[in-house]
Amino acid sequence: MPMLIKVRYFASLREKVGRSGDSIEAAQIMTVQDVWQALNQDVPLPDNVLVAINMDYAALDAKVRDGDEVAFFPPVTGGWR
Amino acid sequence: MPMLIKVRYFASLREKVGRSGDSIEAAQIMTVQDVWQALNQDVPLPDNVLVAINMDYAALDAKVRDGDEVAFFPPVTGGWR
Amino acid sequence: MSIKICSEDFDPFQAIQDHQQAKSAMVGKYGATSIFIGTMRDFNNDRSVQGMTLEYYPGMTERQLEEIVRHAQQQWCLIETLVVHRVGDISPNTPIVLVAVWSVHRGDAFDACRDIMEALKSRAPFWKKERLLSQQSHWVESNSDGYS
Amino acid sequence: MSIKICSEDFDPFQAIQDHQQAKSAMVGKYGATSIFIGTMRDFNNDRSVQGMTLEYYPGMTERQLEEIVRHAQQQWCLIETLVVHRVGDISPNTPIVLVAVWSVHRGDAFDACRDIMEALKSRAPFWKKERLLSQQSHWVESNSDGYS
Repeated sequence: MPMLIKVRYFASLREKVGRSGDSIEAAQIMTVQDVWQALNQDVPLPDNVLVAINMDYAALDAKVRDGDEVAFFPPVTGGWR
Repeated sequence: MPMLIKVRYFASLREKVGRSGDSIEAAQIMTVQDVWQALNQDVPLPDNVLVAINMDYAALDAKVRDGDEVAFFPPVTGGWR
Repeated sequence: MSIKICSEDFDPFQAIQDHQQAKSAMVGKYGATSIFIGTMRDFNNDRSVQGMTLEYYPGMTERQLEEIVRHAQQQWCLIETLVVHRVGDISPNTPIVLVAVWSVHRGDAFDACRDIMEALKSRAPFWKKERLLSQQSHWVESNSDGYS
Repeated sequence: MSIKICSEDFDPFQAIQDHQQAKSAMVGKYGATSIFIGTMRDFNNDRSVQGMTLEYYPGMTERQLEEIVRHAQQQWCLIETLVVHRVGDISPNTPIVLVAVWSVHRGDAFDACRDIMEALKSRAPFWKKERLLSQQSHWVESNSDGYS
């Protein structure tokens, strides 16, 4: 039974990949990094990228589960100094 | 020519001496401590007293000049914690 | 604790007063209120900034702000905390972020307010895109450190 | 810089907004506002406090507050500073002191606001007499340290 993973991109990363989100069906266990590579073969994952699984910060090698929402975004920047 | 010194007391010290101020004519050079002793012979100067000359903090052995305003008061306490 | 994300301009002083009125149990209990307001300036690194857009991650941003405030509540003795953050298109001289902390003693309010601001700056998912007078716009890539 | 001694109740939020309006050159220049409000509580060391009287030294108090703010201005990069302090008979749940600091970066505003509060607490000539529910009143003899 394939797993369904929802993917979201924010800010400059959203503009870079040209989409705000994706869906991916995974036949085997994937890490966050695997998800990126499957969806963005021609865009290398930026060094300083941040990742969240289900709205909590996660590591690039964290495993993704069925129904998870995975988000990729650049370092956060508030609106003031 | 005698010097005229104005003296003020605040808060608990004002209540202790029973006056809010004094005037004293000094024939010779006096320190802040001399001024207190001349005016309050029966009240020992409290250990933690603060002193100002002309509204600037001063030491007990600071010399007082003609026309000076000398103030004695307890440690300061703001209205909040 | 109250966490608000606003897509319209907000009045930080009204927000504080509304919060104090809503939480009537606070009356007479707090001695210290420490407040920080971050406001959009009209200059930045010598280039004239016309405005900016603040993107966020609905759901995650609120969750992270709650986590930050909860962490502060565990570290200091706080009575109430209010965080309001603006998102979307923002004009210069407009409030962007408000943090208000009420406590009995001033040390707790000062420390917690600052800690929340620093944590918010590094962990809350907001991304800033500046629009310059030249009509160019660009994503701002890093924050300055408030302690330096 | 603006230093005010009030013998009547004041609204800290109105005072801040009035100051921002009066100093129109500030508009768009500040990114950070750090505010502290000290409020009279209705309890203190487990004895019910009915009210208090804050005595001051007219002339010297203002001069010491100016000195404290001037010292902060030399240490940090500040745009504006407002200090308002209540004196006289004060009821519970009433603002006693307001310190508001405007700067470009938040570190300066945070540090200066706190420094001013700590200096004010130890050097500005105010003396507090508490009135208890028992109708007794007494001079408070020492301050707590905000850092502890």
